[in-house]
Amino acid sequence: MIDVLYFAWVRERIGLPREQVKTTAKTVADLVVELRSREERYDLAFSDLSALRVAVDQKLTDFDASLSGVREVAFFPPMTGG
Amino acid sequence: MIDVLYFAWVRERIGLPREQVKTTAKTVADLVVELRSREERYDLAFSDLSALRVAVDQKLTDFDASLSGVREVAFFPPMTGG
Amino acid sequence: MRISVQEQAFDLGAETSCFAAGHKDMGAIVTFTGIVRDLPDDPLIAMEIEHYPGMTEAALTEIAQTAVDRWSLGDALVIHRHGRLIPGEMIMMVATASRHRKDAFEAAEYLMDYLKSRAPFWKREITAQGEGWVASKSEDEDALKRW
Amino acid sequence: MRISVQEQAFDLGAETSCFAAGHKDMGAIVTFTGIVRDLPDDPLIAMEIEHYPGMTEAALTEIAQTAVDRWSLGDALVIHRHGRLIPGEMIMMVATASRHRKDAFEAAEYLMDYLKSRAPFWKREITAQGEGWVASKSEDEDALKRW
Repeated sequence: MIDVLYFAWVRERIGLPREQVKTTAKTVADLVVELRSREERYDLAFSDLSALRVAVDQKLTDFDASLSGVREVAFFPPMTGG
Repeated sequence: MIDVLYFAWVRERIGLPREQVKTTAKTVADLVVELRSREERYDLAFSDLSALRVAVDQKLTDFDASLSGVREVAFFPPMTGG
Repeated sequence: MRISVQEQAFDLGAETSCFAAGHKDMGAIVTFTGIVRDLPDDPLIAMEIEHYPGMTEAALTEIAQTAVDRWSLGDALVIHRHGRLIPGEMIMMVATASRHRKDAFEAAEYLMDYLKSRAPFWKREITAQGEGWVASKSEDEDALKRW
Repeated sequence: MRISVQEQAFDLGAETSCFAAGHKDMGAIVTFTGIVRDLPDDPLIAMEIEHYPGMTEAALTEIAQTAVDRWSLGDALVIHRHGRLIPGEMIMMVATASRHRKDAFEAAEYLMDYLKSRAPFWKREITAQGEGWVASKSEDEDALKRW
């Protein structure tokens, strides 16, 4: 089980801030494929990966990052701090 | 008559902060020649012009600046503000 | 080094004064403060800042530690608010203390460039016409190339 | 724009807070503060700052006005002390207000670079071993070439 978190408009499109996902995905990209196949709202939220960023266990990473031993994955748009 | 001011070590070498000078010098450089011929302390203070800066009527300028209509000339080392 | 992610307002004067007073062995202190702009003709009613609790603090700490190491800073401070802010309110501040002004300036600019695009904050603008997420700017991403 | 050449200490917190509060239409505020370094092993007893009354104010005003024009600043503040200061005391501060962080940073750096070598101040260090005028640094003169 992995905690999957969504922020900003990703959260709004998917309609929830976090959920537990049972998955055998090996990478973040695999997880995205699984999520997109669930429902249209997921498919829409992940339709343009270039507009998304991902953090694995609270560290920014890439979509080809491994999920081995991972507890938390977060998807969000590019950050706008400062 | 021109007010001539000295700051920092120029003031210390010459031994006074300001004086009125009666001069027919056309430029700052001419004034420096006149001052150097006065006494050794002046000669010493102005021995290395590259170590000096000059302001005419409170504006930084060069040693070839004209003294026409000028009321105040100041000599000092490179500034160390901030 | 102090990192604070908080909902409540901070006192810029008190924070700046306290930071500087703690670093009398440093010759140069630089601060940057970000404010929700309050423009007479601007339709902005409020700005809402979402963040990623846990990761935010870790990301800010890493960014600040990198700056401290790279510029041999005496200290660094980062305060960043989240929640709902109205025009005129301060969003965040950074402060750097160094022996030399160039290092204090560069480190503060580095902190700001990384805070903009590498700390998990997302801004949402609420106007009379509607609401929307603030888009990231390509110039903010480009700014990172300097470092 | 405010320029102050003064002997008495200033309150960095109050000045910073007041400057920022007056510019809520600007998104970015940068401050720089210079401090007489207070180092445990430093023989420095005091720093004396001489200046050129009349010209100092004019030079600072011109430097600040150039920065305001060049970076379209909302405002700029320069406070510079003269007289005798002890280690740990603040010598001077500048503040800039701009719509964009890059402009606020650059303008503050410009102010500092010009204050260092184009404003008529001269520093003298008093140590247990003796006294001496602080020599200007070639790197400070070089810094002006950037602008």
